[in-house]
Amino acid sequence: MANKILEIDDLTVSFDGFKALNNLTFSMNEGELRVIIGPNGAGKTTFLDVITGKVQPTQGKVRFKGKKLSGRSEHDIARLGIGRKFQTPRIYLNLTPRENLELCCNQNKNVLATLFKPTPKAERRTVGGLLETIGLDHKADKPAALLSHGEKQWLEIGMLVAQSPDLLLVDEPVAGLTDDETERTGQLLISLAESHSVIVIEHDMEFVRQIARQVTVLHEGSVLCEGTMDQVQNDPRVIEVYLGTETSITPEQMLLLRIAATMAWADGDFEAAEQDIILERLSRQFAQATDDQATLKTELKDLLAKKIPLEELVPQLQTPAQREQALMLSYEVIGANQINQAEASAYHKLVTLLDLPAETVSRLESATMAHGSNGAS
Amino acid sequence: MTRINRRKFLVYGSTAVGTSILLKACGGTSDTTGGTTAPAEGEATTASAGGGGDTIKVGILHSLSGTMAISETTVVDAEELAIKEINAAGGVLGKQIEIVKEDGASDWDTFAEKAEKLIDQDQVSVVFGCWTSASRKKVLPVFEAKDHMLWYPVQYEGQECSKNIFYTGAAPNQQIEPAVDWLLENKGKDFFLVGSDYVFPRTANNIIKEQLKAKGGTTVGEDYLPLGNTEVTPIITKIKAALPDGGVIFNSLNGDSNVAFFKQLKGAGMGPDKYPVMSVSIAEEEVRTIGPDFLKGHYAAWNYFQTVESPENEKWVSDFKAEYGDDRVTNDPMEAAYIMVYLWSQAVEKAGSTDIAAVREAAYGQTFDAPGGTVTMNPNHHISKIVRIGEIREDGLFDIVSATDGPVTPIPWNQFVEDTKGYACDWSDPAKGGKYKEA
Amino acid sequence: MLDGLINGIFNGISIGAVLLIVALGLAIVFGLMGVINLAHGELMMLGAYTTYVVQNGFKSFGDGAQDFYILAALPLSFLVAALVGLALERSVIRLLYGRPLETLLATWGVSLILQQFVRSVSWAMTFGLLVVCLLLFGGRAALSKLANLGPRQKLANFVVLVLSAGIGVTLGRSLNGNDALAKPWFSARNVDVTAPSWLQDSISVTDTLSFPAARLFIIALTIICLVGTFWFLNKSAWGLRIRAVTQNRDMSACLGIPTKRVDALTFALGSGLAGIAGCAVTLLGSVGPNLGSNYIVDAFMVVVVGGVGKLVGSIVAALIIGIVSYILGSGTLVLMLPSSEAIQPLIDTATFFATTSMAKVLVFALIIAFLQVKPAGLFPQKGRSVEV
Amino acid sequence: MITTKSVGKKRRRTLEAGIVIGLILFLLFIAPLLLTDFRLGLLGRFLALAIVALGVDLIWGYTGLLSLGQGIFFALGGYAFAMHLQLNLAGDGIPEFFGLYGVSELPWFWQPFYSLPVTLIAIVVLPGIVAGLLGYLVFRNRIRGVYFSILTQAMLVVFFNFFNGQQKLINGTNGLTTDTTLLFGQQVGSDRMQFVFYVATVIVLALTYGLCRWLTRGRFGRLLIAIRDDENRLRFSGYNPAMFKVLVFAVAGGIAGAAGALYTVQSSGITPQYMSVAFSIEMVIWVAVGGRATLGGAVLGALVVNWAQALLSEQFPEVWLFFQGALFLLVVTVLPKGIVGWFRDDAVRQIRDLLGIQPQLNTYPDLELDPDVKREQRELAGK
Repeated sequence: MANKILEIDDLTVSFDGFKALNNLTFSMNEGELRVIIGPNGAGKTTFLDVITGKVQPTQGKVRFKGKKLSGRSEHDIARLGIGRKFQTPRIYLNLTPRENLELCCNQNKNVLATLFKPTPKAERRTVGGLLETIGLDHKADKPAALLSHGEKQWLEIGMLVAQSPDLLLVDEPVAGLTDDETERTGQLLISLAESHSVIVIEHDMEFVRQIARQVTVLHEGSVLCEGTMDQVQNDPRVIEVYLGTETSITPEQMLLLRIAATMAWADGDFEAAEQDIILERLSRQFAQATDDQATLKTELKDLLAKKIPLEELVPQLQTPAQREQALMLSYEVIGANQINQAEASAYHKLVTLLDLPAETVSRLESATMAHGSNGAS
Repeated sequence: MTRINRRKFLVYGSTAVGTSILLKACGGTSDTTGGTTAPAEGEATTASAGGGGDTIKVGILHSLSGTMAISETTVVDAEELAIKEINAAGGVLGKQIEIVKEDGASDWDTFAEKAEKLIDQDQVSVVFGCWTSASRKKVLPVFEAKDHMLWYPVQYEGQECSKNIFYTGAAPNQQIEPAVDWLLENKGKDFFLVGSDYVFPRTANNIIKEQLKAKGGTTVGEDYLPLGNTEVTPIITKIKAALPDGGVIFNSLNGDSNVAFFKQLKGAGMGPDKYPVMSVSIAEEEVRTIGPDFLKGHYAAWNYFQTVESPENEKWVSDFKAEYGDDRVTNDPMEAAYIMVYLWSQAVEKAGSTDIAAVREAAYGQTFDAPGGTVTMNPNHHISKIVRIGEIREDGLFDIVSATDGPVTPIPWNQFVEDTKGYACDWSDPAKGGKYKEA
Repeated sequence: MLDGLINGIFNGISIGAVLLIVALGLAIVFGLMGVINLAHGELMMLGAYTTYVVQNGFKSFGDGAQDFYILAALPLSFLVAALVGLALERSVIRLLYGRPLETLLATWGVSLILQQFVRSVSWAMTFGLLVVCLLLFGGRAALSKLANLGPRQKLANFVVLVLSAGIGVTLGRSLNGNDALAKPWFSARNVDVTAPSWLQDSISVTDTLSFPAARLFIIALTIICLVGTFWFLNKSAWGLRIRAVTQNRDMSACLGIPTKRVDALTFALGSGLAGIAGCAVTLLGSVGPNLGSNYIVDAFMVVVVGGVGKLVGSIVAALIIGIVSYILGSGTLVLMLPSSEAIQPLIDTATFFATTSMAKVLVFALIIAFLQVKPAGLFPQKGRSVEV
Repeated sequence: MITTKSVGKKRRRTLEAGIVIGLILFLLFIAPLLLTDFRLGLLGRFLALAIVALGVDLIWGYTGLLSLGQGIFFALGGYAFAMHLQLNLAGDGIPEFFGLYGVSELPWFWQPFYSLPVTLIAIVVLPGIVAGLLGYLVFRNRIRGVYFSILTQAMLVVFFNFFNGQQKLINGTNGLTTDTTLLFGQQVGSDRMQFVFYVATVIVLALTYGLCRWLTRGRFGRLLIAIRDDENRLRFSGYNPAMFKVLVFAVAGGIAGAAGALYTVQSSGITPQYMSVAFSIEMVIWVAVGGRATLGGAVLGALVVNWAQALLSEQFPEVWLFFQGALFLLVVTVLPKGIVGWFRDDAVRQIRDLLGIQPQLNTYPDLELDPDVKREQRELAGK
């Protein structure tokens, strides 16, 4: 109980009848980094609004460290130790980054203290340190209006940290950032997660993969599913809400594809062309009509873009038939181009893991060769 | 307490003196002796101003913009006409009169500010001006502190008699009281009092209430509209409730509100037959803007109407129309304004200078054959004049239904109000002054 | 008693109707466009003066026509006010969208100018203005056509501005010498608008119960304007565009809605309604340069209490405010209270506020108190869009 | 780097202090020699108005609260002082205007104003408290922006009608005149007392300037700006903007009160006119003209506009409103930063544009010359 930092049960928020959140139940542990994904209109931002007290729940409870939040005002909640970063960076453009940070760093936020107490040395130092961390030390005393979009994003994250909250709510931190900015933002968040509990709302899957441990998927105002990135990604409901259309493959097929993919990825990165061929073939395995193949191919691009060790995957195969199929696929995959050292070893590993009878293996291999060749023609 | 005061006083005093020495050094006109002896200096400067130069400067201080501009601009016309005539006839003391015109902008502070400017900056020898009592009350201290001279042309509530102001409009006993008497005789004993929410109506109605008490009438109700307010439905309801089967309405509304009041009174089907309205702020000018349709058959009390039959009046009206156009009308405040310029010039001629004190002395007893009949300036700074009651006609002019035989002597301190009962005013006699108990 | 009640309700409604017709235009401009138009009252005033001019025009046709000038005056005052509003939007408001506080100040300035304009407008002045405009725009056009001054363009324009202004002013002043031309059209004096005879009297239902014709007319007019506005906003194509733009300017722009034109139209509509209101109030009150300033604050109160952006809110608010201020101002409250010792203080307070001016105080105080309970007015807008 | 910056700050501070003191000395000792009594009187009054302007700048320029009701507090201060003076004059009787309305004994709320110290405190504290209360009611409900403005205007109307209507309590429309009253046995209207008030005004103005400077610098000042720019964001940083706004609004109210008192005694009395809608809006335009969020601008604006009004309305009374209206328009459209802001930011550039002189762009022919790039290189080298 004690180590739950945030508990939400049966939360409903409705604007004029439209339910932005619908009997949502959610909880997370102290020190956890939780990513919340979900298509537009899933209620992600409203979810944050409720936690931060901007929107009052129509029904249901929100508990932060066991304290009820409903009825408290924003600043009150913020003082309890919940910090929030907004979707579009909201910083004070007429103030310098240093001043922005000092504002948030101020520990005693009542009127008179702010008026009479000079900024203590300690806070100055913290601010200085923060400016270093977010890489704005050389622009510390220019008006924040002059910062680039990325710098603004960081500044706001910095403000969040300066506030030294226990729970950080971060709304789309990498929206509109360049790749390496995104990269660095990711590292920043991960390092923050060591000392804080963090909730990140994000669209960018690449980024989510980079940072995600636990993922919660929101859909139409309630939790669709929760779990590790892989579990979530394999969940067809998620695939459905995300990609809209019903995908053409079952979880079992997905598993097979994964194994194949792992083989394919075995020797590290491909050229785009090679990747394309592989996906081409894989998709042909599971779809007949050409346009289906096309769509499946794009789906796969997303879904297979992550490496998972074979040791995890293989045991999930139930029937021998599946194992055989897995083998065939993999063989075909590595057959796509000259087999190199890495692939060979990976393949052997697979075979051993599958531990099919030797003759079956050879039979399948030959068959695949034939099939593959005329498939290519 | 007193010690603190004294110390503070010393501190302030020293700064004042300190700098005022500087002032002296470079010929500044600041007053070092301080306090109440300002008058001496005021006289000196203005006297020199009047004497010096080949013209005599006079100030005209009315609202040329804002709510009151509606009425006050007409008065300015009358004053300028009089000055033009005097100049044409050779001016005063052989000098032409030069006008310095300032805009009070219907804002009482501006009045005070401009009054100071006219006196200190332009060093005029007299100021003609003000319409609303509020503006007069605001400039009064200025004229008293600087012991200068204001001539005030509008009928007012009385209860005032300043050494530095000459009032050529009607005192209450020259307008309100005769009107009330006439109504009691001819129209009924139940009065409803309507007024704008400012000093003249409020004080006037206090007087009327006292008078009714004394003369056996009854005040069935009273109400006040904020200046410029045009939503009079509630008042009309009140009148209906208070006077279900008719009675007298005594109206001291000012400016815009009159229009709303009469339009909606007629709208409510309350005609002069059952609800005769006696107005004290509605003259020819206002009748035109309200529209005779709505006013026909109602009454007004003034000292002068355009329809007065006298050679002086015919001449004046024709001169005025010649100057400002045939569509213009003359009215009481305009006549009073016209009168006061002449009375002042006569006083100056008699005094032989524009020295404030001398002119003041000379003013007492001055008479003038005004359009409305001969008027005389009394030692109490008000003028004796005939009082008339008029009924409004189709054409927006008045049928004079009653007039006093001779001029009525003004009584500034009202004899119906407890506080001022038995008081009088006489500046010709230093012993008596502004408010003394009559034997 | 019953008559008293009916009378009370009627009077309340009729006060409300005036408030509403005055506030209607404001509700559109403020509610839909978020523009604080303090010159709204002056647009009313223009409407009123138009009525005055029209009336004088009809006078020449003789008495028969005199009774119907109002019918011509209504559309004309709408037109005049709308045109001025259009010009205002094009020249000033346009620059200030999304800066409501600035619009507030700018429109106040405009209101001052308009007031002084009707006071001192004369032929001399009109000529002066015309000359300025001709020289200014003509000069600019000429400049941009004839010479390509490149960077010096601004300077040139500036010079043209100064020159034309100078010429215009001097011309105006010289013309002022001629009395006929210098004579102001209206002057600071109030002008006289006499309602048609059929609107002057009252229509009596029973012998104790009678309604002023003018009031009935205004109520009817208000209803017509309401219906018209509703129809325009909800049924017509432009109405649809207006609503679209007010909900999401950028999106509408992307969809090819000419937002600029829509803004102009909306503002013109609001101003036009002000003009009609101005025409209507001539039946009740005086017509003078500061006619508008007597209404503007009340009008804003109506809109705020009703909830911005909701016409229905303004309607309800206007009626409530009207009835309340009537009940207070006419002392009806005092009469309704049973005279018992127990509530004597209550009665005293009631009587204390039972004068028109004190009633106004109380009504406004109540409004402020009400906004404590419902800061967003009677019909607030909900949803996340409201914040931020 | 920090040190150099702080040094720069210090220099700016001392410079500012120098200027302020210089101006004070000028107003106290030179101005009286240059101006006639009348002009000096005007100056005194305008300086009093400059004090209000400072308050308005504090709440509008820095905190973004456009109050159209400062007249309330201005008038309250004025009334407080005027009541004391009236009582002084009346001695142990009651002010004579009461007689006209048949009021025989003093209304209770007049009692405290017998004592000067109480009055002097009330002049500032009373409006401050009223402002605080009104502010609390409004801000607690997060009524912001134009709603706040309209609401303050409504409050103004309430107060105006109330004071205007209550003859029996505070002499209604007439208001209270002060010129003929006595203070320290001196006639308030006398040249000498007027000069004393002039001196007092200058001093109070200086003090107020100091106060506002103190409030607007440092963390509190930054917070005000933050409130102006994005109040909601501030909530999520754990501040409660409402309380800050209440405080600032109350302070501005108090300032207005002091100004009102000084203005009243220098313009021969107070009337409800001080609470007219127009007057309160004018206060805002002074600040706008001078330049909001610059204290100097507020003072400058008040003086310039009022001086212009005085002169113009003397030269051509009829057209003053035209000028005033045009002023509103110009400031908002052409000169949004006000005079001071314009000189600080755009003056040079705009005049250059006007004259069509192209500014020489400082581009770097070689990226290596860009100071930022250089610095980064240095850092990389350091690593």
